[in-house]
Amino acid sequence: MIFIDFLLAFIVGGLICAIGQLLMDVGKMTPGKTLSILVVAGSIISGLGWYQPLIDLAGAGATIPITSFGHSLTQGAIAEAEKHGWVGVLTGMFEVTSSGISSAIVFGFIAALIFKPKGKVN
Amino acid sequence: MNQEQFDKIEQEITPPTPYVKNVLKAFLVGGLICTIGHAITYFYIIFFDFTEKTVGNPTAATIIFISMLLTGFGLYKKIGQFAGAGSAVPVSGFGNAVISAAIEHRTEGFVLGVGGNMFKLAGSVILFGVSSAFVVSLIKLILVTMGVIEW
Amino acid sequence: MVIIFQSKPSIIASAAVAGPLERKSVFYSYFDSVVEDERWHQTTNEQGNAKMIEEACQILLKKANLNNLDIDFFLAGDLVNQMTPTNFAAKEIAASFIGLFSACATSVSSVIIACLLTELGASKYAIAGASSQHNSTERQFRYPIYYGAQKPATAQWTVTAAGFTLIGKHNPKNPSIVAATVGKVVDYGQTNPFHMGAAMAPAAYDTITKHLEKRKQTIKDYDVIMTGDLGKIGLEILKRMFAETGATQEELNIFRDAGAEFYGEDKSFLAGASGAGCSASVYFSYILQQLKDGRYKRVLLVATGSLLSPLTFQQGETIPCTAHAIEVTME
Amino acid sequence: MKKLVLPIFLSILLVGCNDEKTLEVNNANGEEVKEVAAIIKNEDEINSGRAIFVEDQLLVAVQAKPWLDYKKTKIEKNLKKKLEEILPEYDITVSSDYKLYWEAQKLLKEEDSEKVKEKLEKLKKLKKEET
Repeated sequence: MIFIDFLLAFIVGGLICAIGQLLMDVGKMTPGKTLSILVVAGSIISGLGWYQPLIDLAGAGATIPITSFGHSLTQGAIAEAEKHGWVGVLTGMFEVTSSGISSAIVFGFIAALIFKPKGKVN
Repeated sequence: MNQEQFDKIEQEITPPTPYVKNVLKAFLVGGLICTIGHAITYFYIIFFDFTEKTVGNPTAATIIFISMLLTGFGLYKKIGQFAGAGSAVPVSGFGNAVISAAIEHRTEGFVLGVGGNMFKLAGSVILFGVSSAFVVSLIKLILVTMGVIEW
Repeated sequence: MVIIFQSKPSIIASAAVAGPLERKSVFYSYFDSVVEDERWHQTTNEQGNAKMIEEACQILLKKANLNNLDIDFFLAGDLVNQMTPTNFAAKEIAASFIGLFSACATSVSSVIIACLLTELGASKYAIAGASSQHNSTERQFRYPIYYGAQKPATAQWTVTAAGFTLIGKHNPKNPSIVAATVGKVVDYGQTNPFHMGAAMAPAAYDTITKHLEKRKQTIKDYDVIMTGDLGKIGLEILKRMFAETGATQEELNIFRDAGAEFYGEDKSFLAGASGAGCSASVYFSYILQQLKDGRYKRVLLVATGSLLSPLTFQQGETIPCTAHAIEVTME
Repeated sequence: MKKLVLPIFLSILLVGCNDEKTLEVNNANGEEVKEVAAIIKNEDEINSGRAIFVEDQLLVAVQAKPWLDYKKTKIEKNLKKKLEEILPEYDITVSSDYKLYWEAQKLLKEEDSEKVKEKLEKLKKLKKEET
């Protein structure tokens, strides 16, 4: 049973990445543009209420891809809008920020302290 | 040599993008990163006080920490060349974009260099994430106010 | 515009230095110096680039048995913003200096100007050349070094290398520059910065055909026509362009490309090498050596450059390209 | 590689379906245990469950079949409703969260009912936590 759980994480996560690759290759998009589109897609899917079931199904397969970033921001805004109405739409986003941003900032700062760029070949 | 002649030659000689191969590689590596993330999820649930709902944050932080080490030793770049979106789409790719820019601009100092350039690649993700969250929740609020849907 | 040099200025001496990764180059044995640290033991990559230029010039002066007070002009360029590494190196060299930017074509455009100054009698000795450093160039034109973006098979690898020559009055013992073509800017509407070969090939084609036409030569008059850094795919495109206009297979074999050959068949460098230092280090080491050894009598060196910046690319502009050629002979 | 994944996936799915449903309940008065067991057994979507009785509290931690996880909030609500109908006197907590399922395993072995109660309160608090 636990094996299927992991398999679902693998398949769902892999599929989201495959969609990203298609956007990059077929749509001829830069990585930045691809990620932006995926985040917006995650936000819309979340607004429709389909992202939480995806997380329930695939676990990290749905929370690790960048789409979950749009989901958590949207859920934050929606939850606050439900509580405080119009003002909540704005304040909600400050309450729920993805830990991805804060940890990227912290680790980016640490990395800048300890690493130096070197031109290694692929 | 006119434009059409050249375009024809250029298209004939330029190797086609290996779509199927690239998508498969992205699927495998992306899936693998998510599977590792899933294992980390279980680790935090079992050994710490996290539920399935709250475990997302420590998992993302851990993945980004691993991403920092791989980025700093120049390995993430190699994974990226192989996997494409497979390593760019997971949150580790977001971390890589932030961390690589931070390392790169270290020589210009911590304020203007690291501070000013950290989000030069990943900033768009935050911009579109926050903006679309705003729009989506606004639409939902309007629809609820109009009585079309419920929360 | 084709220039014929009546006095045939000579390449008195030359020097090529390269970074650690360039050990993998097939031209490795021709380089004068290879440094273990791509920053040349400096704090920043840009300082490393400047140090690399200084070292190349020092080797050059040593070979020619001169010191920097003998140098009238220093003509060079690189790929970093406002060519600052070259500017800083010029401070140390202390000769009259003009910074040049023709992207990767700087290696040849600097030699052309040095030849003109020599022909004019204004210069006894002039240093001309170009350099590029991988890290600083990647940051300038693309992404941070450690960013994991997938490069397509058409992408090229910017080399860490510098090539410099000392141009002086005609000397029959040395290779001489008899003619040059200053290229126009050609734009066939290519927009992909990871496919520079395709953007630059038409510029090379334009310059080569003009040169041959004005000089009343054919491809076969040359032992080798070496383009700068079209890469493997760009070279194929150039060859096909000549094939379409009637070149035979035998003639096509005369075409070579420094970028396509630089790293041999190593797949990890994708379509091959690029950068101002690529053509400069190959031309001013390997090619000149072949001329001196008498294996080649007449070569055409065509350095190509794509004149884009990250700004123009992001604003959706096409990539304008240029190519400059020098005809070098050995008596 | 992709061709391989589907057959493997399907075969595991089939093997998974044949698995016996596991149900563990801590020692308590027989009648209620049987009722709870019967309800969980009738839920096809549930793969395994653990029930903890302590005084007037009942914790039911279940694991849905992995491929049905997407509707686990619904499964959870459904089960809670059914349990509340037959056991109205109990304060019932139903969860499909793996954390609660995992901790329930430890509670099964715990003899001291005071400790069980303490732990249960903590779990209920954890369950309410949002991201």
